[in-house]
Amino acid sequence: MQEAMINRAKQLLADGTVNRVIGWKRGEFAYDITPAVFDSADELDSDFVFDDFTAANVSKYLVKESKKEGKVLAFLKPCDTYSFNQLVKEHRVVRENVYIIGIPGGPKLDAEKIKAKGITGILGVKNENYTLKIDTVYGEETMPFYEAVLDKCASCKSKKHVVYDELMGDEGDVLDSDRFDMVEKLENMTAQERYDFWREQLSKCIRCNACRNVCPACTCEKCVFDNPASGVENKAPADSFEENMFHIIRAFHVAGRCTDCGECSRVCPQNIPLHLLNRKFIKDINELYGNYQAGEDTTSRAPLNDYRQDDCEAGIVHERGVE
Amino acid sequence: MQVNENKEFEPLIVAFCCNWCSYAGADLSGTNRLNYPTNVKIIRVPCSCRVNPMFILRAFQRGADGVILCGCHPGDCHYTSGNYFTRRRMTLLFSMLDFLGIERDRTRVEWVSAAEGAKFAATMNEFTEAVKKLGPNRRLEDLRCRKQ
Amino acid sequence: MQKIGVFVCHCGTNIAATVDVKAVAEALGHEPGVVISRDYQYMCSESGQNLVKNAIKEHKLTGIVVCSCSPRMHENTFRKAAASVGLNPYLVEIANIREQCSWIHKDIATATEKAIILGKAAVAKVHLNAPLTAGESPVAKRALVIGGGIAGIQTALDIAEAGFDVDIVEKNPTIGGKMAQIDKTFPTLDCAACILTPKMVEASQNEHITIHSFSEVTDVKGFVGNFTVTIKKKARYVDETKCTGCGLCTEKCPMKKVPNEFNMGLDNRTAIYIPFAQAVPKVATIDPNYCMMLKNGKCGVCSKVCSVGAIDYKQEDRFIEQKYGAIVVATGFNPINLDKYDEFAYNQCPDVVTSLELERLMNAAGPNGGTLLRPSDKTHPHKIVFVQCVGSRCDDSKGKPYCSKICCMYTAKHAMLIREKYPDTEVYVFYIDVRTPGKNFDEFYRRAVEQYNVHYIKGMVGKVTPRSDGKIEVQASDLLADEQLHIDADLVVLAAAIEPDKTARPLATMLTTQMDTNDFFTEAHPKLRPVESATAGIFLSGACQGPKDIPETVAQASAAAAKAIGLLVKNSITCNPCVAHSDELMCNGCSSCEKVCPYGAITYIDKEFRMPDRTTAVRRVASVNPAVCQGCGACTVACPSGAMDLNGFSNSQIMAEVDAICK
Amino acid sequence: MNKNLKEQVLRSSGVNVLKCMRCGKCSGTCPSYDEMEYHPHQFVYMVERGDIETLMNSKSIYKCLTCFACVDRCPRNVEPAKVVEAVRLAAVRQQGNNHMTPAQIPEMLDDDLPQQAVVTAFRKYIK
Repeated sequence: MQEAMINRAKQLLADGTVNRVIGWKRGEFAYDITPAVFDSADELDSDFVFDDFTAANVSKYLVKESKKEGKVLAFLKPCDTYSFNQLVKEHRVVRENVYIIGIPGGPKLDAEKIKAKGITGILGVKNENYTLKIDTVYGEETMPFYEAVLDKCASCKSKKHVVYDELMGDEGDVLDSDRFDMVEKLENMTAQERYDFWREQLSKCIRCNACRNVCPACTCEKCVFDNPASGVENKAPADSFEENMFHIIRAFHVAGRCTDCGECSRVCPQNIPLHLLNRKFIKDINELYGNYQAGEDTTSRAPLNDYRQDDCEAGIVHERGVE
Repeated sequence: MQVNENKEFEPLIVAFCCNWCSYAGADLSGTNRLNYPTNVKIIRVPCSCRVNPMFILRAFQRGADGVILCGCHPGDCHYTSGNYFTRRRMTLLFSMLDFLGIERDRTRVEWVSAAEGAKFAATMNEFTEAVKKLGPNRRLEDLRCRKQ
Repeated sequence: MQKIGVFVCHCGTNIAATVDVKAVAEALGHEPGVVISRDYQYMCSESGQNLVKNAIKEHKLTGIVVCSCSPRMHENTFRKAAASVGLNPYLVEIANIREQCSWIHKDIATATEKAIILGKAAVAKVHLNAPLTAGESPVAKRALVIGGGIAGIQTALDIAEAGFDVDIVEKNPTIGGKMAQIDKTFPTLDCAACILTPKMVEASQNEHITIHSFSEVTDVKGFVGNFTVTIKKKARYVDETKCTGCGLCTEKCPMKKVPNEFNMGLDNRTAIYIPFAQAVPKVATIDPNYCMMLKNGKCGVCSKVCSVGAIDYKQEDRFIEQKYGAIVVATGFNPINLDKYDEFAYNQCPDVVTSLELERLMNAAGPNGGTLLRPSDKTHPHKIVFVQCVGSRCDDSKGKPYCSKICCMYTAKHAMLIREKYPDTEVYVFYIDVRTPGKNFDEFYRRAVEQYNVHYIKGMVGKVTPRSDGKIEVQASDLLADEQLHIDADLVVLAAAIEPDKTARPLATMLTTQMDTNDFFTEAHPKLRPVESATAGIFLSGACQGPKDIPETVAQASAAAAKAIGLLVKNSITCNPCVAHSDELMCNGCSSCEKVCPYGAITYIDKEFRMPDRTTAVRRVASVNPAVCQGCGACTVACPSGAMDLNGFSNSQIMAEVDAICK
Repeated sequence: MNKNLKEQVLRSSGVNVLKCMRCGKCSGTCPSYDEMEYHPHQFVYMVERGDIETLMNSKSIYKCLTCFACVDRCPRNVEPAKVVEAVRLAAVRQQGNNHMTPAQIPEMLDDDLPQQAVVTAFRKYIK
């Protein structure tokens, strides 16, 4: 796949369709892969990577990239296309300046899960019949493939590309996922249990802002939390309230816009399951206002910018789940 | 939150009222001398849709024990559609607070028309009682803002 | 440096009896920025206001807080007082310590404590108040009336009378609307054409009125005082300026089998036609669906016979753009489609007709020249059954939930006219309730019963069955006699419910006005602003706002005209300064705010920004039109970046109040 | 007026009789009108008043053909036929108390009798 992608990218560079490519390149370690922009065929040959660790969603980078001179080639996985479409809808990216190649999605791997098995010094991985062969500095190790899959891929919602100029590989379908199971489990706990759960999780927050910075919905020119005039500016969680506040407001600001790409939880260095907050909103929206998938199209009204005269009242919160 | 001499818990309630219906409804309950507790402090906003979730969180942060939002009845909004947006926003916000384990009875949306002075007073009495039962807001407070 | 004055009102004993006003003034005097804090018996009195004014002058105050009654009561009083001594009126805040404190609490200690907190919140807010100036926007001195029925004509005449130019846009080839189709009018029984057509002529001859017949509104931009409207003048294939309305073309046209909509399809017209003799403008129109020349290029008779050369087969739709200060909607109504009520056999039997069809059957200009004959065999009907409430007063699944209001009266009229002209005819009216409120209305209905011997039967028709012998069997209940009746009728007349014209809904979208679930336009206030829409500068006239008879329609038309004139006489309108505004540096251009704006006040522009690295970048940013924005604040919450804020109720002001209350 | 009976009829019919605007279209459309002592619109009104026993004792409840013409044509969606059916059901159920007991079954059993008939008998008569 990587080979084919590099070749196609080189072609498009050569025929002038695009003047640069956004993809991924390797960091310090094999599993440490970050988005990168490539300007030439040489760079592509030497650095372009596409493997089991290239989970990062590059859509957000296109907010800036699509406003530069010339067209940029972007390789988008199915989940990334939803984010991209949502950004088109919000006029944050210039669709005409991006050439999209839809590429197959995951499941991608979570290096943390491999390390949790006591496997360190990872040099590379290979998936052989769903057994993961891990090449390490200490020799080869194995583990079941699915135990190493990223959480966001384990509950994948769609293998379908909602926007692209061309496709590589086969087109998939929207999936029936179990992504709301954990939300439901929490809903069925008592308020005290939920409170304890979230206190334990959110108290780990170090406010590194990784969740915000990676989120394709968080593209504000200036975030309210960085804006002294907003009245809620703060840069470090000095109190439990601020840990809550930051995540509630962030989830609320992306409610109805979050495509559930799962990047927030993937990048959280403290492993806080932040995606559950977003999924709670998505689940509520689906149940109360009808199914809505952000990014599925570029024209529908976002649920929070819409209403029906017979919407339920806020008191419905008292009737649902467990107190 | 205030604690008076006989140690009965007196909650602090912040009420956001839209200018056209609920604030006028509150005025009417005054004109009709209908009592409700002093715990309730009203903030006037042009429309319930002006109320940002941040204001509600801010009130809890600074020590409010309950926040209630009042607007025109659906269909009667002075701005025709404002309260419909309010309803969705607050439903989702309250559901999220519930999800985080914050007591459900600390938040409420109530539609009060300019003619419903009695309903305003009754709502405030009821809500104050409900919050009183919950005790002080501990799950969503900023310790630095706690009064000694 | 802020210098704030606090003024605590006793309101006689209204406040002072339960709030220790001296203590409030004392406590608030220690708040940051407060340089003077006074209490007074009646702050709203002349001397109270002078106290405030003098303090503003003496201490050069930058803001004042008045602790008194509700701002809904005296906010304006104190704003004016402040303005009179040079303090911007929007630097005044009111703490409501009467309605929301002294009047509802009994305990002096806690009431005083609450009054102090409310005062502190007001002081905290006034610290952040900014001086606001109400903007002004000019008013285009021209009105648009959409719809040329009696409502539109009356509105246009009244506006023209006041000396303003007014355009009528009518989708049909002639103005006149439904009233032109009506035979006689209740409760006086004078002929509709006799009172309507002079008004039509008056409208066409008035120098201030321009009639755009056979035209539609396709686009509306702008806001109160400054609408830009695109009008499509549909091709009628006849040059209006040349046509003299002689009618020779309509005589010679070989295509004579076109259902005549003016006579409800009860007879035929030609492909080139003038809807009726008194049409205004009296100009021929070619129906492209039937004209053989337009369909296959073979014919051209009308062109040959036209002595002034008005026929133009190559004519195309034209679009004109015009600026208006006010728009009056007068799109009227239509009877509903009766397809789903098959128990009344409307689609099976030509002798089951609607009331509007009966109007044409009885009209001298109608298909039978004024003689009432059955459509099927052109014989005299001797037994006529009227059915009331067909599709009105229904459950939503079965029809219209409202009462169509006009049917009781026009049915009484029909019954009376028939009995007058054809005394040998028996007339039955099946009713649920007879609703005749209105001047001389019930007397009129009683006359139908008492003098004309019309059989009014309380009950509903359950089934109408056309028989092969030409009779129509009507099965109905007579509730008072507790009997089921079977009547062999010759003619059945259905009082079909009326509904707003189908063009109203897309028009409402263009105008950003609200409609109810039945597609009637919603008035700004059901009691106090019945002829205005909630959108400034858009007024409602006639049945587009709800079912109405002619007298009511004319009354509302004149009322709408008065409101429009009230707007047009102004050279400019003062805008509410408490409107939203967007901080361009923070705006993402994401369009969320636009989606929740009920007034369409937000647009987006591409603007060039200088970046910190000295490059420039073009960004899409929101821009609020202060003349359109009404200041609800929906956009401020929809905006994720907080770029959108509201004057007078800014994020920081409200948070300052929250903080002060929770301190 | 028997409140329990009224509630039972309202519940089992699922009809909101207060929606009736007394237009009489149900009776105007009813093919069994002449057979009935009480007519469809009277059923609705008498149920509203709680006068159920009178209806239960009337032969009218067996004259309704359940053709649903009234249900189809009622402008207010009141569904009079369902009210008639509910009153009929109330009558049938009430009579049941002394019609059949489980003890009687063995002697009644008959090879030719379909089992469903027994079940139906219980459903109808024991309540």
